[in-house]
Amino acid sequence: METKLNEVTILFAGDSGDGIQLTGGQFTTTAALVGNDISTFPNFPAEIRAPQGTLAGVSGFQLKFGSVNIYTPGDECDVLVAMNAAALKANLNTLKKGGIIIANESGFDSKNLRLAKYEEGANPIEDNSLQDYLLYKVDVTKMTREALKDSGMGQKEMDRSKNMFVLGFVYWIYNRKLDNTIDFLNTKFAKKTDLKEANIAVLKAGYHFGETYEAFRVRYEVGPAPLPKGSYRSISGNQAIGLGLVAAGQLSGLDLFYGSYPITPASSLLHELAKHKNFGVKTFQAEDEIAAICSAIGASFGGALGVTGSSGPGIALKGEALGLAVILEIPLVIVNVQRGGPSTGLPTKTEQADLMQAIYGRNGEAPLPVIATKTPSDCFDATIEACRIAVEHMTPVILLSDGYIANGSEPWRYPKSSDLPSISPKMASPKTNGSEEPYLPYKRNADLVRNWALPGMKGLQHRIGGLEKEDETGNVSYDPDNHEFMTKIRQGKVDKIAELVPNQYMDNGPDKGDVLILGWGSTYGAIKTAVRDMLAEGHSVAHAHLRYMNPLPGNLDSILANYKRVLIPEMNMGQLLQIIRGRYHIDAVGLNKIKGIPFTANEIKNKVAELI
Amino acid sequence: METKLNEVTILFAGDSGDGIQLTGGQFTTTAALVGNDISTFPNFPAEIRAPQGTLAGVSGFQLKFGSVNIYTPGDECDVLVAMNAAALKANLNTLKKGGIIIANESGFDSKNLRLAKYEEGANPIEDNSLQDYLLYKVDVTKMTREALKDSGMGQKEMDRSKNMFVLGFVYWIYNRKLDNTIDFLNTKFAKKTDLKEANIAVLKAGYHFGETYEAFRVRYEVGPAPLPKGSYRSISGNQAIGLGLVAAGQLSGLDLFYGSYPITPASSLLHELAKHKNFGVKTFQAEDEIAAICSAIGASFGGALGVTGSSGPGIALKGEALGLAVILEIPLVIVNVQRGGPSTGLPTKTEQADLMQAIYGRNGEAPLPVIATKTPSDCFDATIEACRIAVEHMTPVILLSDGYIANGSEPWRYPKSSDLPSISPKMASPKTNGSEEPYLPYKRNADLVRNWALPGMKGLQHRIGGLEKEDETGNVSYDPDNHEFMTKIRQGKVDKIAELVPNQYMDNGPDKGDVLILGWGSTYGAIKTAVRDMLAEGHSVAHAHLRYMNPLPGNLDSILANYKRVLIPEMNMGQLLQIIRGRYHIDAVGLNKIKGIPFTANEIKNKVAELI
Amino acid sequence: MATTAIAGNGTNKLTAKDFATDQDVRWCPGCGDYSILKQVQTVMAETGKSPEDIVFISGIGCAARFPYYMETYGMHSIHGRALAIAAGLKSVRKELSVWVVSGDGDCLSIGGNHLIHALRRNFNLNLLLFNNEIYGLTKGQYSPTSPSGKVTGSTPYGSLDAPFNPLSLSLGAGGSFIARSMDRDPIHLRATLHKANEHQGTSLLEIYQNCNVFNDGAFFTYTDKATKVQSTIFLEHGEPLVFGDDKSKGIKLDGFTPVIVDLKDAGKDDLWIHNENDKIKANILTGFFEHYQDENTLPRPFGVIYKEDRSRYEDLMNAQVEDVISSKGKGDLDLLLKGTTSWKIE
Amino acid sequence: MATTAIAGNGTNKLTAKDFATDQDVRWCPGCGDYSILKQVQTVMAETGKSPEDIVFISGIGCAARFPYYMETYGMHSIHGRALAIAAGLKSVRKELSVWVVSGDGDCLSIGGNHLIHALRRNFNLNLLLFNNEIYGLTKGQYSPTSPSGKVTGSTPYGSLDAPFNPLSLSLGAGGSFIARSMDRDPIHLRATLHKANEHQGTSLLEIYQNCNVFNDGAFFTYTDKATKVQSTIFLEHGEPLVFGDDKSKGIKLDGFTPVIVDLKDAGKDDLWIHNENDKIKANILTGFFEHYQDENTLPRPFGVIYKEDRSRYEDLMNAQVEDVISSKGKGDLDLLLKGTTSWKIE
Ligand SMILES: Cc1ncc(C[n+]2csc(CCOP(=O)(O)OP(=O)(O)O)c2C)c(N)n1
Ligand SMILES: Cc1ncc(C[n+]2csc(CCOP(=O)(O)OP(=O)(O)O)c2C)c(N)n1
Ligand code: SF4
Ligand code: SF4
Ligand SMILES: [Mg+2]
Ligand SMILES: [Mg+2]
Repeated sequence: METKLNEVTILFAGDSGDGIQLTGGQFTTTAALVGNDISTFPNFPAEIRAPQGTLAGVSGFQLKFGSVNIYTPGDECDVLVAMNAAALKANLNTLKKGGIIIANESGFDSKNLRLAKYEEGANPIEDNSLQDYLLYKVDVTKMTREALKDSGMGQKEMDRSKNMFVLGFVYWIYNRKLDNTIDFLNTKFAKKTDLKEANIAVLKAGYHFGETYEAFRVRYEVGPAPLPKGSYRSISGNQAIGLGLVAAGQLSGLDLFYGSYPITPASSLLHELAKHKNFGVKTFQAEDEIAAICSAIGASFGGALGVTGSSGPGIALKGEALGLAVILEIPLVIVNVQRGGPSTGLPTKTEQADLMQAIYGRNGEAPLPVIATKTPSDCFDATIEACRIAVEHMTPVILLSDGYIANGSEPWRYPKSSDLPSISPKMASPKTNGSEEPYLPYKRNADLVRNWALPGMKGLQHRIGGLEKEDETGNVSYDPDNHEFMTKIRQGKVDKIAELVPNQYMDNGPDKGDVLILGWGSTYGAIKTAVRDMLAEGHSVAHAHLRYMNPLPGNLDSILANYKRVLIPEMNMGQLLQIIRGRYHIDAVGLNKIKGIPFTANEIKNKVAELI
Repeated sequence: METKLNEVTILFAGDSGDGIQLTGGQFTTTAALVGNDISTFPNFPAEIRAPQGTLAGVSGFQLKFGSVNIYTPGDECDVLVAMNAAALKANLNTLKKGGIIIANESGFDSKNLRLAKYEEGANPIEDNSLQDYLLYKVDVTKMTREALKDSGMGQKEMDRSKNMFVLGFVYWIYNRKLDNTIDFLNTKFAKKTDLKEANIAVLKAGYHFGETYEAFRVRYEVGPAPLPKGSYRSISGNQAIGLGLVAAGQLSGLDLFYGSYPITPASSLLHELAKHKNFGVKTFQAEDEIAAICSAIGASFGGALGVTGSSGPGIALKGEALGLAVILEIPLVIVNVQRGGPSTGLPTKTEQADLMQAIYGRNGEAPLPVIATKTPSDCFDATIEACRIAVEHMTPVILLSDGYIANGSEPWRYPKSSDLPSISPKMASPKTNGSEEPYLPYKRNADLVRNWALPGMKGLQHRIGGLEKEDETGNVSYDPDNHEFMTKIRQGKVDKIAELVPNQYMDNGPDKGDVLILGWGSTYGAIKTAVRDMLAEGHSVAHAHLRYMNPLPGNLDSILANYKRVLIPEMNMGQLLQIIRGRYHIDAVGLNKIKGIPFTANEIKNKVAELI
Repeated sequence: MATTAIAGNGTNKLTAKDFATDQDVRWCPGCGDYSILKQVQTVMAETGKSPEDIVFISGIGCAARFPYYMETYGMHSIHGRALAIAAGLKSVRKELSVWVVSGDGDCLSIGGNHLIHALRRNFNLNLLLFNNEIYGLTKGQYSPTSPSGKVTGSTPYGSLDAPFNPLSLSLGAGGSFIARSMDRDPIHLRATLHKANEHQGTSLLEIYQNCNVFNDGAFFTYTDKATKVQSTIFLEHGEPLVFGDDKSKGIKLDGFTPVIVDLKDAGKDDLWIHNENDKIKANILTGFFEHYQDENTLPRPFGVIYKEDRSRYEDLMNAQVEDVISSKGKGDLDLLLKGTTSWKIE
Repeated sequence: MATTAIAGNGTNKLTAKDFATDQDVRWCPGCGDYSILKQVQTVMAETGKSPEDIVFISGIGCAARFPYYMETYGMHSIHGRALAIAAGLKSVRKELSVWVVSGDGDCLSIGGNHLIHALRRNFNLNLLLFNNEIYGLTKGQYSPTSPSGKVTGSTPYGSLDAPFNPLSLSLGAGGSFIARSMDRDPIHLRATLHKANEHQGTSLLEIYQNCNVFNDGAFFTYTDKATKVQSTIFLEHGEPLVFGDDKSKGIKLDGFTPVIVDLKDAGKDDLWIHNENDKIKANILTGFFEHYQDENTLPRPFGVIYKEDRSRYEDLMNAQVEDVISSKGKGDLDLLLKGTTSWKIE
């Protein structure tokens, strides 16, 4: 018997060693290939590998796929695959009542139960403490070994294919073909025939097990989603920033230089870019974050697209050099993949608490544009826009992402390079012989942007620095009026950008109404889902999502004026809220979650309900 | 003939080598000793010594003294003493029309005129370009040599006493005794009899010159000011912070440790404290600002009063470590003597543009108290209060001063040590043998303050760190609810302080009215003067000056509600303004000056006039 | 927490267990840090110091988790700054036994400036440099000690940097105690920890530590039975430099060039005698840094390479305070507030 | 500004004046920086490089004002970070001639970490370390090179720190070119600047510079006619170590100990012959650091102390990019966007 479903959320959970991330990844592409929309979120254990079988060692991969548009990896799970006792204990709270549990029996032996800290004698899959759920016990380990008994492999080796059995079984439940994964295994183990065959055999064993497994009679059908026509791939946030940077380099005709120092969750951006040296990308692992941003400043001074990236603590260290970039007025992009703070805080958890730091975290009046990404695939466009502003407006730009976006992934309708926007550096033109009028490095165009003279350009020799500079000449100046003038020019240059970028658009909902939800960053999916549902329920709720955090869009005040209440959900104590209230003099309210985990759509709905 | 005056502003100006600072200092104490109120501001040339006679090399000392209360060194000068052409050119704009110029003739020879960039042939004291002023030409150099012709000194040596001649002359004009300066010279040159006698001779020569000098018939009388009874001394801002820190160490019974890295205008605080080793003060010149704050954190961990100090760029570097101090919850005081920004900016000029950095310049939600000083002598009390909060609330506290306060000086009615507030550290008590209940480093009292267990205390061994910690135990915790709980506790602990400190008081003016001027920091004197004058003119203007920048005083909203308009003057682009608007939802307006120099009382008055 | 609250009252002798905390140790199974932890706990017990008089300070990294596992006072601070924090602590609490634990990234990359300044100032503390030639906590990027060409997450095509020679750097910075040991030789590690502890000054002890997850086997040549005898030499003050199977080889200096001699043919007489106090020789020894290839490769030296007795920063600091007090007298707050020139207004 | 707009077109030979800017030089009268500026401008002209192909980068300090006075491209950056900025610049523009100017505080105090990492990476640039043993710009606090006991604004009772030996530190960090000169010997300074410029790699040139306002005479022993001959020794590759009035003295090595020999009684034969490429000897030479007392004090060495030819970081970086391109082919953006697994939705 088959049941049609619009959307399903599955959480694969097991020990770090169980190949959970790979299993989730495979299910994701297989689902995507048949046209489902999908959103995924891996949940790694905290930085240091914990001993096998312990709660601290649990690795999870949550994914939601559907025949409708999917904006988040799901509030609650429909299915929880638990490879061991710890995996069950750590994740049961996310499973909806009546949800399916697929438990690997041998992962519930006394050793595993003890490591998972179940009290002596208790075993959830034996006592009926799980009666509110549909529990399916499957002895994955045993059957995997069974399937490989003739392979001549050792047990340890055999057990490494456990995840394929589960994957095959889940494929059966959701009626998926095995081809994609089989192709994957063929290429992955091209040179290791035995491993290839073993994994494929186990995958098939899991699938067939579904057909023969008495207890499990239902299969589910999740049809393709109404996604726009086009070519798709799956992409994660940091990957998308990496591609965006490479693209921006090409679009601007500038060499990309990325100076960085490893830090969770920004490191994978360094890793991504280091792969693309054949695009002329230069990556530099500096001795610390200060050297990282300074190397990027040096690269920009030399005419490259200088970029640096880090997370909270590292960004804090870059503050002084950021101020230098502001007063120099050179292109620079600073990527902050936010994580839980303060201080070292929660390195592997997500948060949005660095907004104020981005806008104000420097000495003196040092304004700069701040751009926020909202989803993994959106990182690509946001990155190109950040680079465009940096290069065309000769300014450092901070790009804000976070751990949730960085590690999450979704299908991406990737563009043709020919459809990408152009980026045009404001290059100065070298002197022709004899021309005698002095070069003015801080002379500006109508947008208050100075032009860019690179070492090597004849006759344009000039000196720039961190001391206040005289208008136009850039010579050091202690003149009081000049200082006020330059301070206002630097502010004006940034404000000007608001006039040149697109107006704020409404993501969803009526142009006037009861409640406007003003969001930014990774809260997008949860807000989107909540608003979609509440509109369906007939409420007067709208959604606008900010890309330009600074300067704020010119039409924002008129938008805000169109709603009785304005709600600002943030994964912080209310930073955008403080800015909006200070700037627009409206009594906006905040919804704040500081748990290191994203909002659920329900949390948003409940708050809106209070306001209506 | 004698004229009575209420207040007089004199600007002594000359070459760095002319002993201008000493001259100003002497006049200051002499005036103070007869009971004048007085306010001074030295104006050094920008960091690097410029060649003699050039505009860049001009050193100035402005002072205002009076028989009335004095709150600023004066908007405009009544008297300008110009030792050379550059000194005149650089400062003429601050002299009021009709003001007195005392010019040292030999400082206007062709060489000096050229260095001062007067165009060929022009000489302000010869052509009558100065006809709007009372010009007195005095050949100081010649008469100084004259006075010393029998001293057997060399010319160069003689010329060094030039400043004493001018001082003597100005003493005559304002009817002052020479005793104070003679005493000073006696002690200063106790061992150098010839120099002593020379300087005294020249001082007297200058005085007598006044009596014989035809052109100068008027003398002025400035009587004592109605200052409260008590013992007074003159003090500068950084000196007062230094004394405040030493006092706080004594009041708390903690050893004072000051870890710092030199930077203008904070260096003199390090110099001041280094002098007081006989109070057990330990000063540590670290390798950089990061090491400086970290050494202070280490000292606090060891049970000392850990303090660090710097200015803008250095404070930016401390951001990450500040976050650590916040999450550790240990006492720490961070002094920021603000200067012109952004980046290296204007190191020798004053500004208030680091307020946002103080409140938000860190990653994550990292709240901490911020205290602002308002005048040189106020630095003493503000510093003790900052230390008290840090120690009694186990939190880092930022103390904001600026270059204007740091270098300015005024008479200070210094307290008896017995009248100073007490500071009581929340020390844990070591375990008695046998007691087995575990020590909970993050258990809190009613004010949400944890107690302080020092290495060496038996049985209280514990580990603290930058990762999010479990409530009470302080063990590392990745639990979502715990993170939100701890984030709110840290915020709550800071907010709590607002309930415990005194309410905001009105500095001047009616409790209800047209305009409230809400000030902070070194704008105090200018606002005070402006409000005093406007009240005298019958306007409905009031003045409240914030000491507690974060958390803001509990009663502030009710105060703000009592006035039609709220004006916030700041030497920045409107940072407090943004905070007040965001927090209290009122339409306050700003008056902003970003010139590296303080407001004049007139600038404030004119703005208020617009609002009434 | 303080499960051993009664420990360290001096009456009952402590054991390694008394220095273990109630927190489960969260390093990867097989990590070299476990062995180091065990040796340090043992040595702590042997020193006879009370737990409350000992402080462990670390930065960030796998190694830096160390303080959580020591039943002493401790701070797990921020990346690279442990030495700066320790400097402040020592300045105000010279009697404490302070141990800094730092990884090769923490200590030599972001923390490099504090390292060289700490060595020059010579606070009396012990610095344990856990060198695994990788960034472990951030999941495997090359570090300043990784050999060039190292393929890691951040260098898929191989790293370009010439690595530091941490001991040469430390000597150049003016270090007063330079030593090396390894996670897999517990006896040598404990002995060297004791020597570091006994040295009055900043004791730098580099410990080769295996990161079996991201850089497995980086030091196997020096730690594995098979190759160890050939590839390592264990230094003892006043003893000749001998190594190899049953100490069949020695090292002598031919001018300034160290040469390996086979003791079967040559006598021991003209062998290089190790002198901990000779800085020039120490420079030559830290220069034994070529990666082991064959029996002609100079062996990697372990033990105390250099040792020098010079004044401790905190001693000078306290002495200066005492001097000023004895010359100016203990400070009187009221006199300080009064200043040099003051006046009365009645 | 660009008063010499036509300069450097190669056609007409440049002079020192062509490298002066229109800004008035704002150092104190008598400052040693003036002489250094003059020598550098002269050397720039002599190198024949066009002004637009030269970049001066500095941090903050008196010394760091240098770029404003050079008619080349320049950046006066932030305190201590010049080398980090130069690293980025060199990474993308290897053809430029990059000069970093840094004071003893800028380079060795706040900038210490960037210094040791720059030396290890060996970018091809020239680092001029203006050592005046004081913080000049901030009006006279002691620096990491000030002798201990130094009385300054921040140390009224004398400094406690043992100073760095900047050249030993640089050697320990892996520097490939280590040299010393002084503001008051223009000929030697120009010659050494040329050598630094010719060296392919990070050339560290320490220049003793007199701060006549806050630390007057710090180096007079080495710069004054009277004492110079006795207290200094000028090294030449391949030449014996001789010094003193009419070169009457020499230095030989007795084992590892350098001893001063009077050439009147002893012959020149067994004198130490300077070899720029010998690292051990370089270590001994940088050890000549005791402050001059009498004729038994080892003279302070000037000139090129050590020189080693190893690969430049930017060369490796560019080579790696080239390698990857030739193996994978020049990157195709559309293929990159498509990724490995993609699908169509019709
Ligand atoms: C300011 C800052 N930058 C970067 C990081 C990320 N980070 C944490 S540990 C570490 C390096 C770890 O390597 P190492 O010091 O060798 O210690 P190991 O993990 O190898 O023991 C890095 C880069 C951080 N936590 N803080
Ligand atoms: C981040 C930061 N910290 C401190 C300062 C203040 N400062 C400027 S230059 C300097 C040191 C100057 O000494 P040095 O580098 O030896 O140069 P010199 O002036 O002696 O030539 C200091 C501490 C600063 N500008 N920025
Ligand atoms: S990552 Fe490496 S160093 Fe870190 S705990 Fe695991 S094995 Fe040890
Ligand atoms: S302070 Fe010293 S270093 Fe600076 S310019 Fe003056 S003399 Fe030169
Ligand atoms: Mg490591
Ligand atoms: Mg210096």
